[in-house]
Amino acid sequence: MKKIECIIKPFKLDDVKNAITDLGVVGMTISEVRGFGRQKGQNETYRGAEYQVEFLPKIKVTVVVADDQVPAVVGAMQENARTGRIGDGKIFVTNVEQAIRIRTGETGSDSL
Amino acid sequence: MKKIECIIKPFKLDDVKNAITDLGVVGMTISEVRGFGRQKGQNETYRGAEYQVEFLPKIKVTVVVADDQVPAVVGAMQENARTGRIGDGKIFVTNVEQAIRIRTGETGSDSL
Amino acid sequence: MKKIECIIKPFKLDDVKNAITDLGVVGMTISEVRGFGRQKGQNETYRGAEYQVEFLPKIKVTVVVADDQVPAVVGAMQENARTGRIGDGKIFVTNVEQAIRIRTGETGSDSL
Amino acid sequence: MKKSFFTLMATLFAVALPVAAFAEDAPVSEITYVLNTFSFLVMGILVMWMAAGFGMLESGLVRQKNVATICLKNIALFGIAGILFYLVGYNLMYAGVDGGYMGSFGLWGADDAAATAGDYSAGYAAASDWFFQMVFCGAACSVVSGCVAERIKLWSFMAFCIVLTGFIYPIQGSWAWGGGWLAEMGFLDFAGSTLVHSVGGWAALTGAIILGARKGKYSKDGRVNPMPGSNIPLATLGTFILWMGWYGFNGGSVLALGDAGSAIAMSNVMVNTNMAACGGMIAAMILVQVLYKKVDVTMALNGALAGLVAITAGPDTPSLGAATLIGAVGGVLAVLAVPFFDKLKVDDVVGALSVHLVCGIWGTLAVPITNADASFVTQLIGVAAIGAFVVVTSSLTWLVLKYTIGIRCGEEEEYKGLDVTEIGMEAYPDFQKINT
Amino acid sequence: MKKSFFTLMATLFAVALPVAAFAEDAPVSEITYVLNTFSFLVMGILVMWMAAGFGMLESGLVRQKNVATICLKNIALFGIAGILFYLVGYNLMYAGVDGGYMGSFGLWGADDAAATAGDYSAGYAAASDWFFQMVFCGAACSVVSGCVAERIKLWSFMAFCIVLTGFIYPIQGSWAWGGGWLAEMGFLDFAGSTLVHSVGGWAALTGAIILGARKGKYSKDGRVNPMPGSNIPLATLGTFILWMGWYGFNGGSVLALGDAGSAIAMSNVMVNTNMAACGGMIAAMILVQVLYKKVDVTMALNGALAGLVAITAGPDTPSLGAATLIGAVGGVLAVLAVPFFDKLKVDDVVGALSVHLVCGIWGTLAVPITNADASFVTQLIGVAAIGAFVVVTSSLTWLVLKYTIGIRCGEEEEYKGLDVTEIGMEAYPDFQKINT
Amino acid sequence: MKKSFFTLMATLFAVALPVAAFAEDAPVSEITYVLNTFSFLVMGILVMWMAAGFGMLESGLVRQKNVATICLKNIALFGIAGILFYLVGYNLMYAGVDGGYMGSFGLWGADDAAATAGDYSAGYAAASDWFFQMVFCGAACSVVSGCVAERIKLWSFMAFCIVLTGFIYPIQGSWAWGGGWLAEMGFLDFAGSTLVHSVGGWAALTGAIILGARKGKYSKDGRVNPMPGSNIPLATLGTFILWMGWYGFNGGSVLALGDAGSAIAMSNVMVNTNMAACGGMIAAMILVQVLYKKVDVTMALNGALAGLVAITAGPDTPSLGAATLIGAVGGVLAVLAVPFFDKLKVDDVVGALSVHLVCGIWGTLAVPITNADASFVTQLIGVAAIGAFVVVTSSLTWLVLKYTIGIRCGEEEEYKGLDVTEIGMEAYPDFQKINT
Ligand SMILES: Nc1ncnc2c1ncn2[C@@H]1O[C@H](COP(=O)(O)OP(=O)(O)O)[C@@H](O)[C@H]1O
Ligand SMILES: Nc1ncnc2c1ncn2[C@@H]1O[C@H](COP(=O)(O)OP(=O)(O)O)[C@@H](O)[C@H]1O
Ligand SMILES: Nc1ncnc2c1ncn2[C@@H]1O[C@H](COP(=O)(O)OP(=O)(O)O)[C@@H](O)[C@H]1O
Repeated sequence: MKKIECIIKPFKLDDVKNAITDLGVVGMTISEVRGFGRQKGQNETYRGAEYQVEFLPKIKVTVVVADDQVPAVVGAMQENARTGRIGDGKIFVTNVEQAIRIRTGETGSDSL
Repeated sequence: MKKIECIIKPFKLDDVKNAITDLGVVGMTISEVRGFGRQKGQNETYRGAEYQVEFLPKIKVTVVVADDQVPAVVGAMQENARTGRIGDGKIFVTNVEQAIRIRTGETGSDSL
Repeated sequence: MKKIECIIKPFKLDDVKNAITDLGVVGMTISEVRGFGRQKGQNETYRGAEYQVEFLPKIKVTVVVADDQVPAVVGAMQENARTGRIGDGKIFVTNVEQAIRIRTGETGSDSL
Repeated sequence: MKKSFFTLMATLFAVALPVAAFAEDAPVSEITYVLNTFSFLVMGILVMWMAAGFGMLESGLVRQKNVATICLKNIALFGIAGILFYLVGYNLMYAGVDGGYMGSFGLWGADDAAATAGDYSAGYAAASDWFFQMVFCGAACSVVSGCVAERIKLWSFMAFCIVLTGFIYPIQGSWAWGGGWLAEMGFLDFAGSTLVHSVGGWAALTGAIILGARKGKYSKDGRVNPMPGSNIPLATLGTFILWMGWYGFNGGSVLALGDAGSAIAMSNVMVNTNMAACGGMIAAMILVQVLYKKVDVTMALNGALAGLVAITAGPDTPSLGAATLIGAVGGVLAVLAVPFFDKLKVDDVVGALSVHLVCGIWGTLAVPITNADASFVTQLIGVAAIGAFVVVTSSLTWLVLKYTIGIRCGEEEEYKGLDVTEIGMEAYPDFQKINT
Repeated sequence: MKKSFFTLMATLFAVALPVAAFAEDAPVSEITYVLNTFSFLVMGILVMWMAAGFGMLESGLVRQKNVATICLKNIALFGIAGILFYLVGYNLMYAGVDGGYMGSFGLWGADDAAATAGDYSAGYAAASDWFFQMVFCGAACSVVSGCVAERIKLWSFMAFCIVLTGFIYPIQGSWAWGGGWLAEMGFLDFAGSTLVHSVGGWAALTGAIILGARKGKYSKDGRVNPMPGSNIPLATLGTFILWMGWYGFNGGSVLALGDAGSAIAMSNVMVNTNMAACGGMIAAMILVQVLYKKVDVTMALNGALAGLVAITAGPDTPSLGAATLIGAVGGVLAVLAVPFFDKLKVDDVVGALSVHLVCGIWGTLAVPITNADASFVTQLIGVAAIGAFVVVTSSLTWLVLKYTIGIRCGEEEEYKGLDVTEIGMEAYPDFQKINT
Repeated sequence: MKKSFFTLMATLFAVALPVAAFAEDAPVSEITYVLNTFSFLVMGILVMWMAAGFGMLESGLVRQKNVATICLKNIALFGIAGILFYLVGYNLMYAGVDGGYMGSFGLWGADDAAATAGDYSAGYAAASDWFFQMVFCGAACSVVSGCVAERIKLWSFMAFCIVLTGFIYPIQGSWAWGGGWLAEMGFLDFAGSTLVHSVGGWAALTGAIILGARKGKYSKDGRVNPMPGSNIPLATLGTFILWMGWYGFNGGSVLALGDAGSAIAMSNVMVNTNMAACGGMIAAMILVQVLYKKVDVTMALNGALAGLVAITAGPDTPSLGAATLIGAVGGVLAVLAVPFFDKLKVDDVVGALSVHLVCGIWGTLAVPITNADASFVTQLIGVAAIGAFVVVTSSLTWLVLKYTIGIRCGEEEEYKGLDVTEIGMEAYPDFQKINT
């Protein structure tokens, strides 16, 4: 099994979620993160002083899938999170040694 | 060393924390996440319009432990996070190549 | 590529960020987490009842880098997140099998 | 001839018993003059406070990414109302209307020469009257901001407020309260179900239609996607403030305090105002429980406001029971109107149309039920005439703005929220938020 | 014979000097009538505003998962109070009590015929009096909601409010303010330390006991687990609102304004009310600093309210210094009572018992210290009789509700929060929250 | 000789026409006495409410980690003001100043013997006057808390409040309102642009300088690092509250209501107060749009307050247009002063100096523009003398505190926030926050 972590622009969440559930993925976990990268925040003024927000709001979608599903899921993510503008985000794939469903104790791909 | 990530129902946090500290784990890191899966959110009505909350609040407990502790910790997590109802969550185990305690520079299992 | 996850005291974020960008790292992702460990929270009183905050606010800095950058980045993190007092945090390194830049589809180190 | 005269008459007829100590032509004593003035000031302050109520209600009912902007709009519009009512509004509404269609142009200035010379027949200090009328003008404008929230450009909204407070509101206001043609027909609107609330409602309706719905509010398949308000306690506070301010809104509209008859009328008006709010809220609560199985707080709040709007056209004549029922019908109408407007894809962020427009009409038409001096037909004419005038003039204004400076923010601005894109700040920068 | 008569007498004795322009049998002038009426209205609006104060205080002191529900309860109970006080409460409290144990049943309606005919001996417009009395009834009810928060079912709470505002409150109220047996004994409670605050407190106490504590509040080993309030600025705002409203609560309870004696009394009452709040707050701050080494804001807020409750039974007679001390003792009592109730495992979410019950009793018993017309024994009888009555009737009500529709939410509901489970919405949906 | 006398005179001259029913030596009627008293009470309540306004404004403009502390400070200082004004302040300000530099020491107590004996020449109940003056004292103190927020120790701040409300404020207050030397020179400050607002401003300025800026506010390279306020709706609410309260602040400072002249004056004062707020806000909005391309809400709020401060020295004489312009200049000054103080590295968290100090001075100097009885030189002397006195006395106080109990929190305390370190609680414990 592999863990696919995908950092996206928040408003792309719905598209990404729909694309991967269409591939048969039934579960995923998301979290709010802040990203630093090539994309720069807007210059803002507060009470006459300029400043720049460096860390921009992003959403991280984490989904663990069986090895054979990786290419499809990664492809769907890339396609659906894309706007073509700087800051679209990254996808990282790591290996998962074990997965367990707490409710049933099932392990491996069955547990996903 | 292994990283054990455990996604649980928020109200199970205390039980899980106590169970794994009883096993001698002295540190862990938690974060708020939102989960999508078989468990469905309640149907809600806001100003006459129905909707469903798809992403439900979960807590992710991350704990890095020495290899030999993995079975015990995973077992304790599963037991203590379980309610038997859909949505209890998952446990994922991945490999950690290196761990360092920032304060002292210790590495490996000593750093945990 | 390796994923370096570094759990630090929130007020060290700026130092850590500057140190690793000085090493040429152009992107990173941060998130708010809560840490449990040797460091104990203050004893507080609310309406006459004592209690202790067990989970303390921490920031997790996640950065994926090419293998050869790992020692430098880990070193910079350790140095700059250090206060010498309990609770300074940990650095964990794991392997990343694949990385993709969503915008361009570049993969591997090019995508970081 | 001002609002005061007509309403005073209404009050007198309403009380329906000879008021011994009061005769229309009796000289006004200094003490009566002082009390009338003080009543205007104190009640006017309460009405001003409603601007804060609208601000908090709307801040609570928009999403967090638009909260700072709605705060700014709500306080800015009150400033605009003050300036415009001074520059043009007051005189357009009250100076020399004489049964006609509008007053005259000109800066307003206080003239208290007669009173300082010992002749108190004006009844109150000029500025106290100006103050009381100005805050009503502000209230009409507050109705609009919530309805068109989360997508309108700041300065375009400000421009609309200028037209509304400087021209649209005062011109139609002159017809009834300024002693214009509607007043001569016998149209009765005690404190403004039509003149204030439905005027704001019509202006908001045209704005909401011309702007279009927020992106994502209505799915192509006809589904309505709720966009829950970000801060329920603020919305509740806003409703409490409005409820409180409404005692001044309606109570002060007795326009006098200097004699027992006025004091009695003011007491009755305030009590009826309270009962209508109670009736509207409780009716709304029961209805949402029945319809949706849960009590939506925002609907309860809307219900209370609906009751308040409904009673505003005639809080002087009903008994407490009748006032409760008038309010309750208002509450029911508001609850039903919310999905109705959604069906029409008219996106009203805070329920302003359901509350102010629908119940403003209902309240005006309900006056004849308890007031023998009111005629249903005349009431209907008033509602229709004012509605038509406001729809036409405000549509025109919105369209001119649309094709000149533009009224709607871009899609990305809307997604990111107006706070960051329009005014460059966040309402709650230190908190982690869920992007919606 | 109404509150007015007795309190007026108290006021007169208090002033203790001949009031030249005032004699009990002198005809009431129109202007006196107007001023008395206006005082009731303005002060009544301030008391109504306290409902918002309670709402904000409680919204700030519950956890975020129960905030929307507490907002709803607070505004809904004010609506219920209005309706019930009209349907039964007022007459039960004031109509034909004549030294007895309750008034009569029947809808209330204004009768101002005498005044409109030129006889002002009633002293004020009927509706202004009704309004002022009604808002007090609402206040008693507000005390309950905070204490039983975070675990009570919405509609069961509403049902209790109906019984409290329609029956329990007015019946006991008739004993003193309605001219019943306690009034005849000479029991003095100027503005309701006992009649309003301790009544709310007793009703809350029985509710808290019968409901039981929130799950997790008390560990088996006897430890108290704090459940910190979610929004301190709202709690602070609520306290400011209550402080402001209390000027009306106590000041308006002079029940007259039409002569110099009343105006002087009202001024003294307001100043003493302020001093007691200052004393209570500063005393509480110092005490928590000494006891716990830090100043808990919520205790400072409770301290101010404790001072206000304490002075309410007799704000007319103390000097400023005495009023400060009476308030300070209240503040100290409140701070000490919080852990005391926790020791008894009575889970009072917002400190309502410490503030309203404990200090309500203290304030009533403190009246004889500065008021020669009050007797300690009579005060004690009043406190005990009303306490016994409210404890019995409200326990009965809670128990009937418990064994019929149920009063307590299920465990999971409680864990998830009443906002999501009972009313299906979140108070702050756009914010990330820490699950507690 | 109290504020009342001088201001009354100012009012009379201002009205500039013979007021028939009023002659200085005519006996005061009971009804005039009652109305004057009631005006003090109602307007005083509005001014008290401003304490809540400051509290909410400041709660909204500090970062979340210091919110609970600022709440506590704001309510606690109002308690201290009440107690100190009773213990020393009032008599130091008003008792036997006689053209001198201060009154006398001693507890204040009401003396209404003459009025109860039928002689109403005092004009109002003693306690109503005390109340009205006390709330002004509280307002001066509120100005300080926002400026020195986020780094000052709680109890050191409390200690400063004691000195300010008990000594500094009353002594300088005696010079003009107490009938001291400035009053004899003809210095005019209707409601306290100088006596209240700039006094608070000077005290805040010395505090901000002696404390130093918040860590991280100014980079070594001269850059200003914004530290955005955590809750814009609260800041907006606070501004609305202040705006509302200001009607009482200025309106009540007519110090009378018992005759037509006073009622007219009060009406004019309130209307001008409103116009100045409108002018200040709209001018500030336009200026920030031009300067920074976006409308910073906090600047719009500051602009409204700047207008209010500016008009406060002379709201009785301008026309509406002039009042709007005086306010607009205030709004412009406030917007420009914010970066100016930042350039000086004077760290003013909420803009208190720009609003209260700068515009307090501007407003006082602007009085002669519309008031022929005012002399520019005298106004300048008053501003300078009071400024010098407050700068010296408050610097001394801050320094004594600094070298005894210390005034500034440690670096780590400041980083973590005063809420956790100073008072041991969080303002919003259930929300996830972004550490800043
Ligand atoms: N090396 C990295 N490690 C972890 N996260 C990264 C890394 N580089 C970028 N990110 C994440 O990806 C987001 C987008 O990166 P950015 O450089 O702004 O644009 P792009 O991906 O289009 O080149 C960042 O905001 C950050 O969250
Ligand atoms: N493939 C997955 N990858 C990552 N997280 C998952 C995955 N499947 C489920 N989860 C997480 O586990 C939670 C529980 O899953 P769910 O399917 O609802 O119930 P159960 O685990 O009882 O089958 C989800 O809310 C989600 O956070
Ligand atoms: N085994 C672990 N797994 C995951 N996170 C850990 C682990 N041990 C510690 N942490 C994280 O590191 C933080 C610091 O650890 P702590 O034991 O308090 O201090 P120190 O690192 O100085 O020994 C904790 O708050 C927690 O977030």
